[in-house]
Amino acid sequence: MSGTDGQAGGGQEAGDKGFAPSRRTLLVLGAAAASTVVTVRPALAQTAGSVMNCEIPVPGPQAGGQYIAADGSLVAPGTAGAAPPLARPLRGEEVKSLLRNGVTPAGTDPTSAQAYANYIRRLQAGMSGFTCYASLTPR
Amino acid sequence: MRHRLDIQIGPVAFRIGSAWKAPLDALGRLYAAYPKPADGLADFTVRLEPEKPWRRWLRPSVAIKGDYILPDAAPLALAHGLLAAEMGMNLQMALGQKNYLLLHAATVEKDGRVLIMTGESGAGKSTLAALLGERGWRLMGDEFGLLDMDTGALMPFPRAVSLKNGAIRVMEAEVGADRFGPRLEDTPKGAIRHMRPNDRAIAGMGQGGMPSLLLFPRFGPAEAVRGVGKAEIFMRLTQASTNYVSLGRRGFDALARLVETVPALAIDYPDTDTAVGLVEAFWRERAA
Amino acid sequence: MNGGLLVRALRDPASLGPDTDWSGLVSAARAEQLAGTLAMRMAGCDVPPRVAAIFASARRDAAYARTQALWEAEMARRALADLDVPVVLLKGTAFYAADLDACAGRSVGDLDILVPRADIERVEQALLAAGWERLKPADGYDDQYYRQWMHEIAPLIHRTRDRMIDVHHTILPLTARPTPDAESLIADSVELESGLRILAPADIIVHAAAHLIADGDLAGGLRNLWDIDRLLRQFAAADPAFWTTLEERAVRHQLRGAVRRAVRLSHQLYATPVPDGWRAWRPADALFRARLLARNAWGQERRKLLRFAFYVRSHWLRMPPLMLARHLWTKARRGRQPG
Amino acid sequence: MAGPTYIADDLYELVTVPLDGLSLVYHEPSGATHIVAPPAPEILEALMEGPADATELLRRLHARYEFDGDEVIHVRLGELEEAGLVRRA
Repeated sequence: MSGTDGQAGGGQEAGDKGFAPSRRTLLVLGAAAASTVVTVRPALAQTAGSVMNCEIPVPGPQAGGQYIAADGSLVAPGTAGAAPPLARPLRGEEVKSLLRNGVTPAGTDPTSAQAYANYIRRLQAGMSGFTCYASLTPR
Repeated sequence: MRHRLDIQIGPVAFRIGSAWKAPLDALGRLYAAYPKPADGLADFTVRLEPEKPWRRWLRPSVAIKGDYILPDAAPLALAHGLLAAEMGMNLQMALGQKNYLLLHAATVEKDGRVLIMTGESGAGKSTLAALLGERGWRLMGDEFGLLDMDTGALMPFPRAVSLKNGAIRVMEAEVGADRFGPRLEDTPKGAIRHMRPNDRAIAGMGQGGMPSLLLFPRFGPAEAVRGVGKAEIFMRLTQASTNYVSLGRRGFDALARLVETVPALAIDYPDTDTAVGLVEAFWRERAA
Repeated sequence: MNGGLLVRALRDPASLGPDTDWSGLVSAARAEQLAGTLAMRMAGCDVPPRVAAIFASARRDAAYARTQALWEAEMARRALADLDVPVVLLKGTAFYAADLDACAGRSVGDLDILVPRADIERVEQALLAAGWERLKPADGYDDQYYRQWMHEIAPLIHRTRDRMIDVHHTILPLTARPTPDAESLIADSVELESGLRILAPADIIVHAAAHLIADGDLAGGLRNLWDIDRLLRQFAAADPAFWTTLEERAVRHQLRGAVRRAVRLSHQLYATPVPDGWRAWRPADALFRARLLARNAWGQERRKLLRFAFYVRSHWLRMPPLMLARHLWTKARRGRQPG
Repeated sequence: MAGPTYIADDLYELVTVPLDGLSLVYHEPSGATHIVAPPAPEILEALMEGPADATELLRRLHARYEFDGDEVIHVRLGELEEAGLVRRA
């Protein structure tokens, strides 16, 4: 079965299909860290600017009042070294410059910017702001 | 809803409802030359609503709603209501369109064949397509290319071109004032001005064509051209499509066929005139 | 109100004439997550070409929903295969897995499974090991709240597929006044070919009724009620003793009132054939009916006060008053809207 | 090295398109598209002969290919398992 030439052409039928053959008989199992399977995920990223104007609350309403540690995790209010919650949600464009270039959003303390950026990076589906984050950063 | 406007763009009919008159007046002027849906029906409904009931009058803010909605979407100022309507229509396409494989791409046609330009927002594909549309090509769309999964043809979706910041001046130098919407200052994306495609683009909005060349344009410091591997093209196109995953096998077959049959190049360009020159040169080469 | 038009279209698709408000119907169906169902229901009916194309794409969406639902169930099965724990599929995924009539065109959100309460920690650990992740901070108020009072653990999400799983150990919050017999739900469940299970027919109805009437605020209720209609028709046709069994199971799970009301509403709105003794209309049924139909031709929700009343009721049902006060107080201090 | 025995999904459930030395794979049961690089296709093909544990799988691969680094096979199988292309028996 190996080494058969798969035919080009989308949508081959069963019995007439094959993977791209390895041209050499030398096979590399690869480094443990490199991935050999990439799965296509749903995308909204490129269109997001055209379809929505979005905001990310930092932190989300579930965690109102909590502070944000440098690594982006939530900690008790007043924790030393942690950043206070932001009074207003960040606009999509502000988040983009914060994540890409470390630009501190207007009216926020530059020393806290890293904590806010890390909080946003840790957002998961279902959390407030996730759709916005996902739309700003191709994954 | 208090106010209503129906618009047909390419194969898609929209019904737009609004709590305010102004956004629909602006939209109606911009789309005055477009036909109304012949059957009076809509593929998608867009609603422009006050975020809270009192926000209809008090510091009015426009929430973008409709058949399909996204969480985290922030409202826009009423002065940007036209932009809200445009975003609402794009949102319905991005989330609800399943009759075509949707590519986030600008498309133009010449001699019955289609050039597809795709890339991240800000790559300049809108401006490039708009410019080509005034220089001998037919503009098919600046935002979404609709790939017919049965025939492999690209269908037009020539909505008003959304020009941002510097691109506004480029097109103002090219096109008469009667084809522009109002200039919207200080939107979340900076200054925006919408431009109505020309009569040829609107008259041809039912006419598709077979894809013939795929370009990934990007603003860059210097002119540069690179080949792109087929697998990378496939991956980039899946990430440029909001509905690829949900279309299943049909989407896979259609996209694989596109990638296998259509040549592709990535181009960097320092200014739009260089880009137009590059496009024309590659087009002649491919056509030869 | 276009909720009414949508219900009529589902109940009697052939009754729609050429003067139908098709755009309003489509918007209402999309808003109620019933577009695929309506499209399947109206297959073969004479509709304008644009509507036919909308229905064709809604049917394709439903095919994708089916694939995704069954695949998530299969991935959960693989993750839990070594535990030797009964895994009962609930709601839409169960309808697809058993190919029940209710699955035609249906959308499916999260994967919902029911497992014995004693095994819930092992199930969660196995899912975490197989690529699912906790959604909310594990030490936060919400997780504690789930563990202490709810009928499920806090939802998990798969890190590459972005799909959620809700792991339940019973079908109502522990704080709700009825206490369903979770052990018998699992003991009487039916094994499918894959090794996964679904609830026994009468228990499927009891669960759907509990979800619709005794738990939530009836948002999206038309879809849940349509499930009940389809299921009742199918189960009653297959088993002459079904209505007697349903009554027994409803009593056993302390949900007779909810089941009776769901059956009455299904009969009223979708013309479900039901025995004489199940029809007697109660005055409050009219409020439920009005709530279910509160959707206009633009797909907007209407009857704000009525909806708010049902929202408050949903919290009231879930919690004794003192606990409700404490819950709302804690949420409010954290700057969150109740809910 | 043995560990669990793996099963690959039936060939008819995969639609594959070779592109530039990589393969596009459409997997019918999940509706997912994967882009796979060597040695993933070779492992899948070797598994299609029948279920195998890591030792047996390496034996089949060594019969056809020359390679080092047997210990990485578990990483490769883990990726394929997470993608749902192989499962444990």
